[in-house]
Amino acid sequence: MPQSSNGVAPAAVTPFARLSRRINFQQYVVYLGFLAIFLFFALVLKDSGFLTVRNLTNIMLQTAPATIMAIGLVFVLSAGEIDLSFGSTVAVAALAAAVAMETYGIAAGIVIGLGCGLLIGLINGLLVAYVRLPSFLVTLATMGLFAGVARSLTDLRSIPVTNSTFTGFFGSGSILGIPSLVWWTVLAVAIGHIIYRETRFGAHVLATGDNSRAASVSGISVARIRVAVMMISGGVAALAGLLYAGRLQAAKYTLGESDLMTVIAAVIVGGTLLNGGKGSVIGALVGSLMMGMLNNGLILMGLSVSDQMIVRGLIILAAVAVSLREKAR
Amino acid sequence: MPQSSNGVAPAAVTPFARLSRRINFQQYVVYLGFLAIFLFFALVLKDSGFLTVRNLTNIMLQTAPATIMAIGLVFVLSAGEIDLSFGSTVAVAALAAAVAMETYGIAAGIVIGLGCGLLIGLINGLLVAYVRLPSFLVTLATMGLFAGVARSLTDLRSIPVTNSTFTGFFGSGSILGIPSLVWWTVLAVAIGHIIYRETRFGAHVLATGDNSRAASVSGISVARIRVAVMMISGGVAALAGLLYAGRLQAAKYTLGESDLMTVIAAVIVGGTLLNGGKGSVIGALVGSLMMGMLNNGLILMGLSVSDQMIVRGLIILAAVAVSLREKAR
Amino acid sequence: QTVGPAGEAATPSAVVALTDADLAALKDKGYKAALLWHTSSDFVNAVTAGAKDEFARAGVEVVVTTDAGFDAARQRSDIETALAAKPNVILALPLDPVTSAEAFRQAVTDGTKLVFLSNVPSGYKHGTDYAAIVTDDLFQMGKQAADALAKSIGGKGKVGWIFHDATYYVTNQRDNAFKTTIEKDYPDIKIVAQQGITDPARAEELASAMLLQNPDLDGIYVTWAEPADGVLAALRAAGNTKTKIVTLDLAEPVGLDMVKGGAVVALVADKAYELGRAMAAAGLKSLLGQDAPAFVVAPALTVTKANVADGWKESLNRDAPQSILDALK
Amino acid sequence: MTMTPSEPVLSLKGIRKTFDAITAIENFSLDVHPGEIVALVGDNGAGKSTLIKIISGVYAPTAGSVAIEGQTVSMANATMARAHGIEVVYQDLALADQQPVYMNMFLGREPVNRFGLLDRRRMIAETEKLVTDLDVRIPSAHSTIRDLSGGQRQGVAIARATHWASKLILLDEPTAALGVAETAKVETIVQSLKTRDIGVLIISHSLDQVFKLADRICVLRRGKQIGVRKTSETDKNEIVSMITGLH
Amino acid sequence: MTMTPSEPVLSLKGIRKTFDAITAIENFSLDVHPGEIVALVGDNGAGKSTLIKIISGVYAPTAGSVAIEGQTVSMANATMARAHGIEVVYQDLALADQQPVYMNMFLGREPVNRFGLLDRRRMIAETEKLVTDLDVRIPSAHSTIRDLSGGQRQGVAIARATHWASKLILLDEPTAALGVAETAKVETIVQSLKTRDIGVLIISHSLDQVFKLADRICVLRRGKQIGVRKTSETDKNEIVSMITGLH
Ligand SMILES: Nc1ncnc2c1ncn2[C@@H]1O[C@H](COP(=O)(O)OP(=O)(O)OP(=O)(O)O)[C@@H](O)[C@H]1O
Ligand SMILES: Nc1ncnc2c1ncn2[C@@H]1O[C@H](COP(=O)(O)OP(=O)(O)OP(=O)(O)O)[C@@H](O)[C@H]1O
Ligand SMILES: O[C@@H]1[C@@H](O)[C@@H](O)CO[C@H]1O
Ligand SMILES: [Mg+2]
Ligand SMILES: [Mg+2]
Repeated sequence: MPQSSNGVAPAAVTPFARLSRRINFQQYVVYLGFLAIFLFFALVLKDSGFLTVRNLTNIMLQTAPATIMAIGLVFVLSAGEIDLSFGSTVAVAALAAAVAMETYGIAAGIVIGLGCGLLIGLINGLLVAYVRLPSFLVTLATMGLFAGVARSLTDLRSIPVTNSTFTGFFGSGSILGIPSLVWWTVLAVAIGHIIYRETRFGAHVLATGDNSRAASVSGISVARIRVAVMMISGGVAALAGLLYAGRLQAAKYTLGESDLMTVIAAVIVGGTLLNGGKGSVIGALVGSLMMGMLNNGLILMGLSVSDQMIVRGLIILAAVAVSLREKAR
Repeated sequence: MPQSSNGVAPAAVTPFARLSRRINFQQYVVYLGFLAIFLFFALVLKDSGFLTVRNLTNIMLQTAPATIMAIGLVFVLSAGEIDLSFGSTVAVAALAAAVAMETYGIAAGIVIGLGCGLLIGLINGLLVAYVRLPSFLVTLATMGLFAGVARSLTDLRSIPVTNSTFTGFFGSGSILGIPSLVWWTVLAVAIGHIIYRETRFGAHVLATGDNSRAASVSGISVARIRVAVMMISGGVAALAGLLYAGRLQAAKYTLGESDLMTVIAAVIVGGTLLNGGKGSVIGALVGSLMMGMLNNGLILMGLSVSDQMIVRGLIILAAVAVSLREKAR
Repeated sequence: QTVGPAGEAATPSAVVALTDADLAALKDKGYKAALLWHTSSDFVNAVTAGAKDEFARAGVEVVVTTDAGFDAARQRSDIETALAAKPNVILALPLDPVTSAEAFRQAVTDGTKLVFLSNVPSGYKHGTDYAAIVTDDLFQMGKQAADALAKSIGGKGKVGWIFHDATYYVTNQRDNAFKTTIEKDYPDIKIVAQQGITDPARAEELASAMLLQNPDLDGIYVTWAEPADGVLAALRAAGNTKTKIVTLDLAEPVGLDMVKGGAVVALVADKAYELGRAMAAAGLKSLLGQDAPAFVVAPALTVTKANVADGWKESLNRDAPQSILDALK
Repeated sequence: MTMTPSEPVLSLKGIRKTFDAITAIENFSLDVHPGEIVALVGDNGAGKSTLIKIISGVYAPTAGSVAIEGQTVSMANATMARAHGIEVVYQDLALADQQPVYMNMFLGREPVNRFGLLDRRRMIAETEKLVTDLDVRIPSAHSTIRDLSGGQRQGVAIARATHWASKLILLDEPTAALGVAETAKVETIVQSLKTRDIGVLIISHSLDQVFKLADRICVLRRGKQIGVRKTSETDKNEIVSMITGLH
Repeated sequence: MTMTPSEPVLSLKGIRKTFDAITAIENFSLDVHPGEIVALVGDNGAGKSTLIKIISGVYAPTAGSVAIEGQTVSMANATMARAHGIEVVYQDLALADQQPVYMNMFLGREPVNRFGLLDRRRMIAETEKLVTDLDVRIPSAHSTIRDLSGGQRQGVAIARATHWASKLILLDEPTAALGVAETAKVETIVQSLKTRDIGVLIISHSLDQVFKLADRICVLRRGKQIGVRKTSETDKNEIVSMITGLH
């Protein structure tokens, strides 16, 4: 028998390698883009209020709903699926909550709002997992469908949200001096990160997106995983809807409509693969903050909308180029 | 030596199998959705003008630009990439052509219009192929960037296109009694189909999207293929822009903006995989006609706009369910 | 004084009314109408309601309703599709004079009676090409908004101007009228900050930035009610109780804020329902071969806490939302 | 080499499988008893892997029945094989390429600590032990499968299956990518499964290996079951002629 | 077994390759002459496949040089290997899974008719011939690779490489998935490449095969080049002890 008692061969591995494996530098390269943009604005806008606490807080507050949607999308993409319908879910949930709250009070509003999100996620999930339709088309269809529902639910009107407990809890209040939206973000990211990285469920989501056959022969019910990730996406989108409603003290069918691309971009910039098997909740947070910071900085620069669009495009390209260049081997 | 002179074993293959292999039924299942929707509207709307020659021609005319964009996207998706920027390209090309035509005449207009499209495609392609950035993020960035360019190019003004040779050729004219938009569609689909199915280039696009390492070790320059598909997408989007300009006899920065999702849906409904390696130009045509027919039929049904959205979502789900169910093995 | 495209004097909308004889003559003719809108919104719904009620009186059925989503190409398709249903009257808002000129040509050729809202395709002649233009008094709306804001801040101070940064005749007219009025009539008021907006969802971001750089703003003009929700959220987030807001259109959340003595001091509205009614009446008159006045105007309304109940009724032909009525008590 | 008289752990009856027009397997029947090693041999495309996938529930048979310990199972899906104590080394290995070795080793049965969180430390420690036992050198339990050599990947799949099997193990060419020493070690391990009373169905193109390990040899040719022989009662020549169809 | 005195077709000097922290190959040098068959053997993870990929240009070496027919090439990318007359059967086969067999067979060199359109008829006919020559039974030239058995796929890759090679062929465990008869046939074909004056570098874990085919045997262990032996001057015991490091 050969001298092979060492299945794991430390011989070929240098000490630096051990360290670098533990820290895994590659994983942090995604954050370079964020840093680059931050430094850029900090320099360019140093007299325009960019670096003030208030402005930085604003960025946090304004990105809260998108960050929370992004967490759901990390699960969906990691499982090898996609969800285009979460924007519509935001609107349905916010409207349903606003309407329910008027009559039945805050608890009913929250339950019904979140329930709508979970239900939409369930419908998407069942169609994807059991009828075996491509999630792109399923959620494209339900995106339109539920946008239609959101519209007819309230005849295109805005609904005020006046319950101050609700608006405090979900939007404009603070707890221990920290705005509630920050709490929500921190909470959602922490829970999302733990579920994603530290639970069996998270591992199964990744395996499903990486190689669904391998997952399924390993005893993982990929169908149930698929339903679950679509429900997570629906659930967090509904939560985002409640946050919008709380923040704006109003709900309207247009809520969430324009978040689709920003949120997908945030998630992908944050290092989650479009094709599944790899992702990061923390990355999605950073990606979302990056998008928010970009919007904020460009406005503060005083650019016209057209120029903002042009410069935003250029900066995203530059940021992606520093961080997401495919590793050449 | 075994009795193995027959490398290709007809023994295990029944005559029916040979036939079915040649016809490849699976490939046509995609069209069932189209047929189902057509029959549905033909029945429901028989007195509402749906089946008139003029209405069916309208569907052809209305979908012409989307169909042509869809052809480009078939190449892009087949090569394993994505293009989100083609809508902006439509606007830039139409505006550039309109502006150039005013001063330098029709030829300059056409050349500059198409040139813009190819240039945008080239930029996307170089970033994707040589800087190795994910095409999703590259084209998301250039989508915004060039939408900004389109806006500032003409300060949000609409530019009239008065050259009647141009408008006849690209929009409202007919040749041999057949509307020029129909000619363009037929031409683009025919050429696209032949390039896709019958040329080495088409085969290399599919191989690149299927397994880029296999393609590259087979002597295929996957970088060049990637640049080429992005340029095709840019080029056909520019052509679509000219068609819009010809049809509306005007160009505006909003052109193409709302085509993104419809075109992607058309392509995927038509049997092209989002992940590369498999697709169909004819399928994209059918998918595009299906989307156009759906819009047309729902309007003629007299539904409110919200109800149109809801019913459209339901019908897409149904159509996809008959045609795109993943083959259980 | 507001005049028509060819310098026609404005006819008050109330003048355009159908007599009993007219109604009798229209009944049982099987006339059909189509409503081809540029978008969907509560405003559009109110116009639709006014039109439908008037059409119903004459026994005319609305067979088609469309929403072009501000897409010129889509509007052209909508027109073609609608014509397949052979409507006798079309009510529409042309997206912009240039792109809609060709779009509506087929309808003119088919002999359909066209009544336009707010603006007119370029080169169209009253009588031969179209039956009438009906419009809200766009200049007055902007002006009254300026007057209301000026009044609330005592005729002097600094204001911010959030305008619609897109080509859309209606908002462009109103936004510019506000600006012109402030500049001409209120020498002591300075517009110190201005920001274009395209996506109402980004209003909070934008207003936050504006307030960050101009914490001492006395007032803000917001182009319409939906983004005003975001501006209110920005004020709340900044703890700002000083800055006043005016906006256009009636919506429950801003209305409630106004009634509760919040930042909103006035909502300027048009008589949306009346616009629809007058459009239908003008179209029907034209069907009867009567001359419809070329240029019909419905007045603008400044709605404040004092007249909110009446304002709602006058503008939208429905009672003000219960929450507002309750808050008034 | 005595045949266990006990109830068979696996019993296949009249299995048939077609893919559209292609008949991959026709009328296949076989029993595997606890502690018995049965080899499945045959030319390329004979239907061996297809059979394995039918047993493990990846494919549903077109006809015929699969029984585990006497109970007919209709394993509509692949997730159930494990529940029946069946482990498989698939020809394509069925590993999640972008995940680390230790995650693949515990896929579907990850240990958790008392807070319900993944016990990575334990997974890593056990992975290092399992891989060491197998003699396949792997850079680290943290390595991503994608970065491993062909033999290293196969080693991971084998370590996983042999560790978890309780009743039946299906091995589809398990040593095809392994080196000389590694192959020898795997053969030892397979033999040791016998003592754990586990039934083994092994596919191999190496007749040396088959004759070394198997109690019985089953030959498939172009989807047809040619015959089953006790290893003690046959020789390579007979098996080769059964595989190739030449006499 | 005479060593060709001609210029080597392949000449590797001081090749070294690291992946981040892992050293896959250190200081490897080897010449392969036209018409010579050199076997590369070694334990799993020794660096054999990595070496093949360096020669074919998939990886750039961290240090060292690769020369084809005396000319140092810096094959920055994999597309150039073919231009140098090098064909490869990769361990993972490098097939486009969703494309039909005939397309894979001609990938990158599809024949066209005089209109510049793909000559499918010809591709299909030639594919059927090539596959037949190889003795690997494949349902049809139209079959999608994904639907083939493991051995059938390997057969496609071998048929492709052996058909097109003009100077040098690199075979990474080419018969690992093949049956008895199919392996024999491939061995015959490899031997026939000699007569076409093609250099062959073959990786194999089967020492029987190595001793049957190779003129020289090169041993790698954990990235280190242990030595090169003429087959006529060594025996299995020596090679095994070189591979395992035990004496
Ligand atoms: N999913 C599928 N679709 C169509 N045909 C298939 C499919 N899977 C297998 N086949 C065909 O069924 C036959 C049997 O394949 P199988 O993989 O079982 O062979 P095998 O005996 O394992 O061969 P090998 O020794 O080469 O691995 C082959 O002809 C193969 O092409
Ligand atoms: N892309 C990569 N990234 C990191 N490590 C790699 C990569 N490719 C190979 N390695 C490592 O380099 C070493 C050599 O791998 P290689 O594939 O060359 O081995 P091999 O000799 O072909 O083994 P086998 O006989 O198992 O195929 C292994 O330890 C492997 O884990
Ligand atoms: O009042 C409407 C709005 O609802 C908005 O869409 C912009 O302009 C107006 O016509
Ligand atoms: Mg097999
Ligand atoms: Mg190898």
